[in-house]
Amino acid sequence: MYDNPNLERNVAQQDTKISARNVQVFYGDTHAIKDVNIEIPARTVTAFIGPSGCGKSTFLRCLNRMNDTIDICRVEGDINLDGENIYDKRVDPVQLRAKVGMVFQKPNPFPKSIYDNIAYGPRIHGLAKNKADLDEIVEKALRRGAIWNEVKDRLHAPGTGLSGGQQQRLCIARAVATEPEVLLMDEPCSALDPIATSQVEELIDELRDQYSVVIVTHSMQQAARVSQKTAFFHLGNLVEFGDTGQIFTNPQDSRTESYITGRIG
Amino acid sequence: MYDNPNLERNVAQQDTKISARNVQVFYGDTHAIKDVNIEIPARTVTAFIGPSGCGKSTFLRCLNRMNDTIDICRVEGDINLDGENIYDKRVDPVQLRAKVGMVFQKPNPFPKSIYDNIAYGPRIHGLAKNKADLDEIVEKALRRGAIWNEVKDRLHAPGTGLSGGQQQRLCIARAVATEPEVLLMDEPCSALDPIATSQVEELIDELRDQYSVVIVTHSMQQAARVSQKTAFFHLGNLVEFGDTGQIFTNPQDSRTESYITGRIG
Amino acid sequence: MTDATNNTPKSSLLTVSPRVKQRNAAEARFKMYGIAAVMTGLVFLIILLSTILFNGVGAFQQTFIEVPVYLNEAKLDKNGNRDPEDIKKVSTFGYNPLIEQAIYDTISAKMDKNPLAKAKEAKALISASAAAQIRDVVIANPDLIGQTVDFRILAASRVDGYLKDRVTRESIARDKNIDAVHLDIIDALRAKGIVKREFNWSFITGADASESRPEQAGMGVSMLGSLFMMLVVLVLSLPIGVAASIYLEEFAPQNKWTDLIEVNISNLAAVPSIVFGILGLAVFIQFAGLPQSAPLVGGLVLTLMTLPTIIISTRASLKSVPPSIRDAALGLGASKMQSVFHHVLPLAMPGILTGTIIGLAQALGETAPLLLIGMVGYIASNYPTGPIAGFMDPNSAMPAQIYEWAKRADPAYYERAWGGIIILLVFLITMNIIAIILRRRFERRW
Amino acid sequence: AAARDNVQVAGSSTVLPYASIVAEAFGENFDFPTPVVESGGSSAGLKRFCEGVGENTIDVANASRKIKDKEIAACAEAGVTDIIEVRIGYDGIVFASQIDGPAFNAFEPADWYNALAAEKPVDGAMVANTAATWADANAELPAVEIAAFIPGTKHGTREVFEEKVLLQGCEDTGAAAAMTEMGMDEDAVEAACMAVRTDGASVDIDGDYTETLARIDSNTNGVGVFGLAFYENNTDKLKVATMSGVVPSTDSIATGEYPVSRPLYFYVKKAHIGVIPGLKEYAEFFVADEIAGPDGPMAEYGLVSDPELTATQEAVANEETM
Amino acid sequence: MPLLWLVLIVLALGVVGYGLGRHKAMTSADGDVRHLHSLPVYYGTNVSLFVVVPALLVMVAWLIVQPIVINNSVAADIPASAIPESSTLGLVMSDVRRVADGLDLAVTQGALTSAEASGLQAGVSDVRAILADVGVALGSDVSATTLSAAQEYRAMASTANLAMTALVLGLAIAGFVYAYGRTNKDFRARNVVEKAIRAILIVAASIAILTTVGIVLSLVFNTIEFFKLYPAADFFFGTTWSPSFGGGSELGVLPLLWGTLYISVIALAVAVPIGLFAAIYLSEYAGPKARGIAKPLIEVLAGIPTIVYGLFALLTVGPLLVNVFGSGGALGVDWMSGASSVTTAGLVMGIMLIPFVSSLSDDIINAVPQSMRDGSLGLGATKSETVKQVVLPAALPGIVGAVLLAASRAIGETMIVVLGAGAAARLSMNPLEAMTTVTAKIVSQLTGDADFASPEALVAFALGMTLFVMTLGLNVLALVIVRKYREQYE
Ligand SMILES: Nc1ncnc2c1ncn2[C@@H]1O[C@H](COP(=O)(O)OP(=O)(O)OP(=O)(O)O)[C@@H](O)[C@H]1O
Ligand SMILES: Nc1ncnc2c1ncn2[C@@H]1O[C@H](COP(=O)(O)OP(=O)(O)OP(=O)(O)O)[C@@H](O)[C@H]1O
Ligand SMILES: [Mg+2]
Ligand SMILES: [Mg+2]
Ligand SMILES: O=P([O-])([O-])[O-]
Repeated sequence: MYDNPNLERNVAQQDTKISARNVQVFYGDTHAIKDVNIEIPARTVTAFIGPSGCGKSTFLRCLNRMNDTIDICRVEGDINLDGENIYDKRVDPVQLRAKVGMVFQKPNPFPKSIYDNIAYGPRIHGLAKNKADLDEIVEKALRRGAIWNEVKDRLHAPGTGLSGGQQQRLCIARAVATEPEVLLMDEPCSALDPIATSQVEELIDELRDQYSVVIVTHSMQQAARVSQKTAFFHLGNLVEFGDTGQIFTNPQDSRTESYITGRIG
Repeated sequence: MYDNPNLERNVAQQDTKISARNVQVFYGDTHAIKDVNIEIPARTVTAFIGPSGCGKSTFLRCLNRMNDTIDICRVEGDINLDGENIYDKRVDPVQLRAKVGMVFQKPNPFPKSIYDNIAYGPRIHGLAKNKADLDEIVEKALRRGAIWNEVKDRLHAPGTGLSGGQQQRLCIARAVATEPEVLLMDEPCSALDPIATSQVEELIDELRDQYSVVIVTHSMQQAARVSQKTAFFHLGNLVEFGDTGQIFTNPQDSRTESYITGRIG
Repeated sequence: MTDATNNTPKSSLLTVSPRVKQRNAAEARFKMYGIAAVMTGLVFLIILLSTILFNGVGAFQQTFIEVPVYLNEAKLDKNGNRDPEDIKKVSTFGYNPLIEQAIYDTISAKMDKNPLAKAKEAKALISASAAAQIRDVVIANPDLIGQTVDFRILAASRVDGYLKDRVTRESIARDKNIDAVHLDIIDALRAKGIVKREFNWSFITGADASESRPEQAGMGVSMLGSLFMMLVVLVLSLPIGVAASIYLEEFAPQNKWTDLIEVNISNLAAVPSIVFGILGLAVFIQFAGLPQSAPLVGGLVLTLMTLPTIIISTRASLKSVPPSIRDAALGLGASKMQSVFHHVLPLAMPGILTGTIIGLAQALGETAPLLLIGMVGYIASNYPTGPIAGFMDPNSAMPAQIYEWAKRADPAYYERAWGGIIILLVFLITMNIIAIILRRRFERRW
Repeated sequence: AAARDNVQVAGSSTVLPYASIVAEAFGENFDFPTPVVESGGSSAGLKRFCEGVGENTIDVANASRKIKDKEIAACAEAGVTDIIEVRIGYDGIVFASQIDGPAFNAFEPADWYNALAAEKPVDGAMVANTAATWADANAELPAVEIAAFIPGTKHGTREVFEEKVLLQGCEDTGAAAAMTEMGMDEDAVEAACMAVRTDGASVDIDGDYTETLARIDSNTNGVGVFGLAFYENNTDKLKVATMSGVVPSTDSIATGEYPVSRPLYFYVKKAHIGVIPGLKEYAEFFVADEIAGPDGPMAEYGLVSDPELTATQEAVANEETM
Repeated sequence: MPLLWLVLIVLALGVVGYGLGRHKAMTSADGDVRHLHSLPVYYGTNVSLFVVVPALLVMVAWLIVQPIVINNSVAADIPASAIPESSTLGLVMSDVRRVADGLDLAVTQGALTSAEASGLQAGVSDVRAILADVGVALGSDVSATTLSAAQEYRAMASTANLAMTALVLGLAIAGFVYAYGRTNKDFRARNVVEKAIRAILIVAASIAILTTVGIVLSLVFNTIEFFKLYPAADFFFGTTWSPSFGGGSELGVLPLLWGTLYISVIALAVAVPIGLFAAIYLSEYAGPKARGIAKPLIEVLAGIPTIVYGLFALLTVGPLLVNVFGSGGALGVDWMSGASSVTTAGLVMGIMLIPFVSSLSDDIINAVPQSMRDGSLGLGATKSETVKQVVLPAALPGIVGAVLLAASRAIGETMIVVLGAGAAARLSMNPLEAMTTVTAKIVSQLTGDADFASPEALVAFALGMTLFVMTLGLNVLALVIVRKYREQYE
């Protein structure tokens, strides 16, 4: 049914990168995430799937404490990165976010030039020794974001003057440029054509060698293609989490099954 | 290859709704749309496909003169709606846009309540006689946007507090609420899960009875599913335009073919 | 779906439907209001500016008399030894007769018949400043004593007014300071090129003068006073205002305390400026022991007064930066501080600069608080000798100077007050242009 | 703290023009810096004068009235005990109107009392003043609306106006006697005589004479109270009225014929003499013949010079305190 | 060592510390920025902060304390007999300081050697003349006590200066050693620097608070004093304002409050619509060129001194209104008698306030994201509908801020009120009558001729306090409104 080359691939069972225990998220009185427990392995691509509004983005934003910026948002429970609680008082969210990068659901380029959009992260993290180095980082990131060809002649044009899909790729490139250990991607291919999508998927696959990637997607095909682990959310609950192959072929929960088949059946 | 129930469907050849002749669009010096000629029939769904950055959104925005709001954007050529040139001096873009509605690529709910987001259009166009009438319009639009169930209990919560996919559906509902003759939808399902997507596709199909719909999509499956006509854009050119069945099964231009097969092959 | 849209046949785009017509009329009205509003502003500006110009240009011209003055040794250096100490002992009052005589002689030489009976009557023609002017020259060059030296001296303000049509033959009928005879003399000397109206640099560069010498008064020193004051205001209020706003808007926890602070700051904007004067007097002069009448103190007081304006506008513009920009930066691992300074602040810059423009304009034109810290009155200091003196030495400020002039009895001061306003506005516009250019560079839409 | 080396003066706005003339000439003729002369009113000046002794207090206070006992007491409390009082001359107060306006040529104190009193005794009771036009106050005056612009209570001039015009008028008209008859005590009579109506016929000017002039400029029927010097500088815009039949001029004031005049003073802190450079020289210069004499620049500007100037000069030279 | 030099040296040390700190951090990371916790700048800044901040803070504190200490100890040595009658110790001390400063100046100008300066003897040499030569004027000849005290003063000051220099430099070096020692690749330099910046931000914010405290303190005592002399009920509920320095004044605040409110309302009724429409036109309709010209021009209105507006009100607008509403005017009515009236002042003040509303609102409106406008226009809304229903609500907090600023200015304005509105304190509904405001009366009572301990003078403080409390209420209201209607975009 699925065109899934990874299904039989040997998923090396590795150490846990992120583990969440009894996570609850509230927006004011709304209970958006309900008691979620999950272990996201290192050097793996984990897909979050589920119907719109089920809490995928919310949970994703918990993983690098981006929810801190929403006044009414309250997070309970433990989330550990490499065994350290990221909600600990001593944790500097800045350092956390440098490790756990994020591509937002809505592309949000800075109102600066394309070059500066990419160079910003490396600059604040001191990733480049000099200008030439930085140029190289920018080019590499744009190439990985599959947008280099389109923008190489207009690196100093504003990033906000790009098309929707181009902005999305710019934001991917921007996130990749800082070389995070974990990359959270919230529907990174939603505005991309199939070719660009496959380039991004290749990137994700490449990143898996060294980093952990968590990707939110509403395309089951994509989840099947790129991820080794899949988590299915429904109405704020983590309904099922397991190997991608197993989830798609043999879901344990009836809700998972009906969601997966709902589309196809 | 495609799961396309409409392929054999009888596409009633009807009068042209929108016709574009020699349309050129420039952003400053960038030539974004190059000499596009197209005839969009009435009561049909037309899909625009093409790689990211090829000019789909740009061309779409020409059709209801939304490009007027971009300072550096310049449009040349003729675009006729029902035989009347919409770039004519005498044409009031306001009236035009009331007829030709639009769903933007990036969801842009107003910073108002969900109810007010939907009620905004009907209010300014005087579509509701009284409060009850307006309530009805809002409910109907939200139902058509496949979001009623999720928001019916929080109609007076701000629209900006919705999830990405919910915002997208809100914007669809908002556009539908004003009952435009032509509906331009720029990737309306990009952030939607399969179920929501199919609901929106149903809506599109339903709308086709009375209105013309133009939909930009990067999902070829979706184009095949919902549209009767398909236009393929590439680097600002309209490469090919024809019946959806024909474009997908028997593309005339090699670029079209390679784009369509590029993903699959 | 309402019947209206459904049943009517397709409407043409070229014919506007009644409802749209109505809405367009509303639109046109709305736009008209906008144009009218802008026009109203501009028209008033033009009226005000032309009033100012009309009343004030006169101050930039002044009447001078060129006379050879015999520096009588018997009067100026009785001992004849050119000892500067002795020469200094002759006060300006000792010089007056020499100048009066010089004028009298010139009149005799240039007119067929000298209408003046005594040299003393020539006094009405010349400014009281002439004596000081000549005395200074003599003290600097004692060797000139005994010679006849050409001087260009200021004419009296009534004479100047006559040349500017402020004083007429009718209006002097009841004036005890000048007679018609004097005006005859002026007409005659003017024809001979001895009395001339010229551009008056010393109005721009000079210091204040006393009530009896409007012709001598200038804005220069008070302009420096304002300059030093504005330096203090700019250097303090902009950074402090922006820093305070950043803290309150971006870092402070949202609670009752911050609400209280927010309300307090807006409330400070409503505190009458004179109350800031009370505060300044108490804190800076009486408590901290800073000198009276010093531009530094003036600047500090005005800083306190300007802060709320800058804080309110800065906070408003910080608020208007979309959160997605902050999210983007934070998501990349930028610290809150970095996201604010790198992204939010530049986007808020136009509003900050607007606040600065308005705040500084207000500070530049403010008089009331200066009243209490001793910067209003007769403060005819010399040019400050250096930057420290500029901040610490007694000085006035442009608005205080203007205010002071506007109060004085001699109508010649009225003209100068308006002239001073012109200079003030030029000063203001120069100051604004920099901010406006900056603001344009920061403006963008997203 | 660096030491202050200029003389600081504050006080009466009436004295300010004269003080500025002196300060300017002082700066020109001496090596001391030009004194700083602030205005703000006699009381404000005396208040600052009495704040204490020391460099951060002023050296000289100008006043358009004599220092009050209360103020002397306050001074003493703050350690300012040795005060040198210097009378510099006299200032006349004149009544003038728009030059093209109605013919206000001659006033009596009684006219002003009738026009401006808040309440007048009528048949044994105090009733609100109803005079609407000047003719109601005196049939010989023009029958135009009363629009009087008098100095606000913040000015020393107001006191003189009340005492020498309103109170005088009150007595002249017999109103004072009537009030006493009604059983009011002396203070109450005085207060009632000097109370000015607040219904808008009389406007208090807290600003300066220029403001009064501007108001008369924009109101044909306006009558204002000015200083003599101010009037003499603006004869083209104002016409002056006689008071009790006397034309105000330096001469008529010097001889005491013109009734509404008052002495001007300045006060020097003796403790500062010898400490603040130039202070004594300034005080002496102020009352020197060249400056304060009948031919000096101050008289030229409008000051009525003091016939007892020589005595004053001596007192200053000897630093005679009050 | 002159102060300037000391400051420069500390700053120079700071710069050096910056370089060294940065360098050490880089070395500890083997020259690879990537191994550092923070950017190299932060390491550098961290060291400079430790070098400069404590040193300069101590220096400032020392400079404040030193003169007091020296003054006291020198003053203690002056025998009471040396103080002339009628003078005070303070005055003698200021003479001492002047002589000491003069001697310093003489030494720096080369008129005296420092040995000569400390060896001068009153009576022997004419100190007054020597100092006059270097431009320091003295009020009288220098007495022996003064001179020796001045010499002692100099001696102590120079010792103290030396000590301070040593201490400041020591602190700078200690700071350097400490911060430099801590510098290594794992040191969280950014956090430290950001904490320092945050401290600076907090200090800045507290200045605004301190100002408020200062204002309240400078008003409250005299206000209490006032209420001891004058019954509060009469002040708050009295309907007559007629101060008189002789005593027996009636000081009812109501007419003043009424005038303030009336004038402010008229001014805002002029400024808010004009300003708002101008802002909308400039940001939504006008081209960039027209906007670039018109906006700064309108801003000039805010910079014209208020006295000009006052004269404009009195001499132009007032008579114009009289010509219309006065007797024999265009309307044939007799509603207005003099040029000064609430309307005159209100109108002119409104003009002055236009830029307060327009410029600030314009910036805020401009900051509303274009996608909001697109959303509305795409639904077939006209520009004006978009502005009214989408843009303005989104810009509401900023606009309320701008209006508040204008209102504040209206309440605090004096000159226009004095000239344009007249001075009569009265309670009347007629907008064509003269009235006056609280602020105008604060100024005139404060600078007035009344006895300073009399209620007539103290009332100024009570007026100030009343106004303060009233505007506080107004601001609370505004805050509540903004909270309620704020629409946050995105
Ligand atoms: N405001 C703008 N200013 C300058 N260039 C622009 C602007 N908007 C779009 N462009 C450029 O015009 C071209 C066409 O953009 P458009 O948004 O129409 O692409 P698109 O087909 O919608 O792509 P996508 O699928 O990624 O949304 C792109 O190269 C884009 O970079
Ligand atoms: N800022 C907010 N304030 C209040 N409620 C919110 C906010 N953001 C999200 N929610 C609610 O929380 C729930 C989860 O939202 P979330 O954005 O996580 O959904 P999602 O799974 O990402 O959906 P989508 O696929 O549509 O993006 C939704 O019901 C949404 O309406
Ligand atoms: Mg989401
Ligand atoms: Mg697009
Ligand atoms: O300023 P006065 O002279 O009126 O006190």
